[in-house]
Amino acid sequence: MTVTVNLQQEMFDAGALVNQFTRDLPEAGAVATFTGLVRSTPDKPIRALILEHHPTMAQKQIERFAQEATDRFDLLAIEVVHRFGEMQVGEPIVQVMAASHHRQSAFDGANYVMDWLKTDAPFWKKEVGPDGSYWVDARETDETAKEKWTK
Amino acid sequence: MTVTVNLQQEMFDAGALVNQFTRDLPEAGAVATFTGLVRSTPDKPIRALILEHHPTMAQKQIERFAQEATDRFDLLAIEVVHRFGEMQVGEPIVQVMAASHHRQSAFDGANYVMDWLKTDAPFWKKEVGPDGSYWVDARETDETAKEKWTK
Amino acid sequence: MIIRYFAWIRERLNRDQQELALPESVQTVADALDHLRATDEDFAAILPPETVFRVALDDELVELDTPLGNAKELSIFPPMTGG
Amino acid sequence: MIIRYFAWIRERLNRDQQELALPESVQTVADALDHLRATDEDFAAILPPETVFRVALDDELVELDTPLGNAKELSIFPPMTGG
Repeated sequence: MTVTVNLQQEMFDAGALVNQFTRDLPEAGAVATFTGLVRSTPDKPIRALILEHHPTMAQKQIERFAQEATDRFDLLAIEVVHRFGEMQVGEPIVQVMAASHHRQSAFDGANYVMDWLKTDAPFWKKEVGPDGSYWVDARETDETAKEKWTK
Repeated sequence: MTVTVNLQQEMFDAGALVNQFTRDLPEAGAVATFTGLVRSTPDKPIRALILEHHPTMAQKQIERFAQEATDRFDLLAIEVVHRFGEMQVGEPIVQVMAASHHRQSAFDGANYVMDWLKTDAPFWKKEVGPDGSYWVDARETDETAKEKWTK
Repeated sequence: MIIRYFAWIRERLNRDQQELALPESVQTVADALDHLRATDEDFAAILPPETVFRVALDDELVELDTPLGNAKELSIFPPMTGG
Repeated sequence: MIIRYFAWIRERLNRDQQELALPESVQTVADALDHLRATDEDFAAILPPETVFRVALDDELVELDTPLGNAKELSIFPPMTGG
């Protein structure tokens, strides 16, 4: 049972991470992966994303969510990679990978960490758009997403 | 909105598929991936897995589940790769990738397809163990997993 | 009509498909299975009515009381265990 | 005590941290914020009591009534928008 959390400024290769994560888990029948990407949509175009973070607090918080997910869903391994700094459209921001014997716990483990990450990990998004850059507001739906785990 | 379903005997590279899938989706903020692997556990060791399938029916069924997931969860794209034939421990069997604007629909899309796949796609597992090979029985929990989507 | 067999049913019957001319009286999937049981000892022994198996007509899962209609293929197989 | 600021709060205050000697009477997070408002005009203008922000003591999210205890760092930041 391994919990790995990496905060890094550098770009990462989503697929390479999946393969690396999976390689040493002969007992894992199921791997669920979530990749969050910088997106630009026609109604809200952006050029880049700047992600500010609280380094020591982020590391501790994410390790805690990952450990909680491991215990709760009986995961074989979990890995979280989260970037900070400036990123371009299409680049990955975050990746969560959860391995388990069974598919539902792998899905739930990755989903659980993402829900908490969105609301409780100390990261702040600044979008760089055509009319300048602005801080993103916290979304109500992220708070409600978290509640499903306390039911 | 693209639905891609590939049934193949050859091994696939889980990470390369993730990267390929993600590359042409600048609007996708979220990609959820499920990878099912051949597993061997100490209490139930196997040497290999043989997966028999009904080719035309499998293709049609999986395309239908994938299309349903796309409509239901408003996915930007979904791709399913499912192998048949003989596979070794640690090799991937199936991969489902769902892309969306938002993380929950990406998770739900991949999860939905996997639940239906397990029970309704015409594949049959034969495990090759130390004492010969045997067909795997259908599991009750797979039937109940499906029910969560009809609530 | 083509009858196709899969997994342990295919193995135990020792064939993966067969062509079968069905009499007029055979209207539904259940009729076809009864006809096979009546005319084929192996089939009757391996797939008695209480066996748990599924059937598809031309790639669509169907029930026992589904009419054969113009279907070209009847597939007989155990519950699926894919994914 | 070190006070650290993040995101738009850091930008508007135009500093990312400051060292602060707190008087004995300052016992809780709320006391520290009140002290900052009383002694720092910029802080008072940018972080009035009705602002929505969060606080952490030594990397742990805390409430306004949490005692400062032996904490070395107080972090002040907007609601998180990560992931």
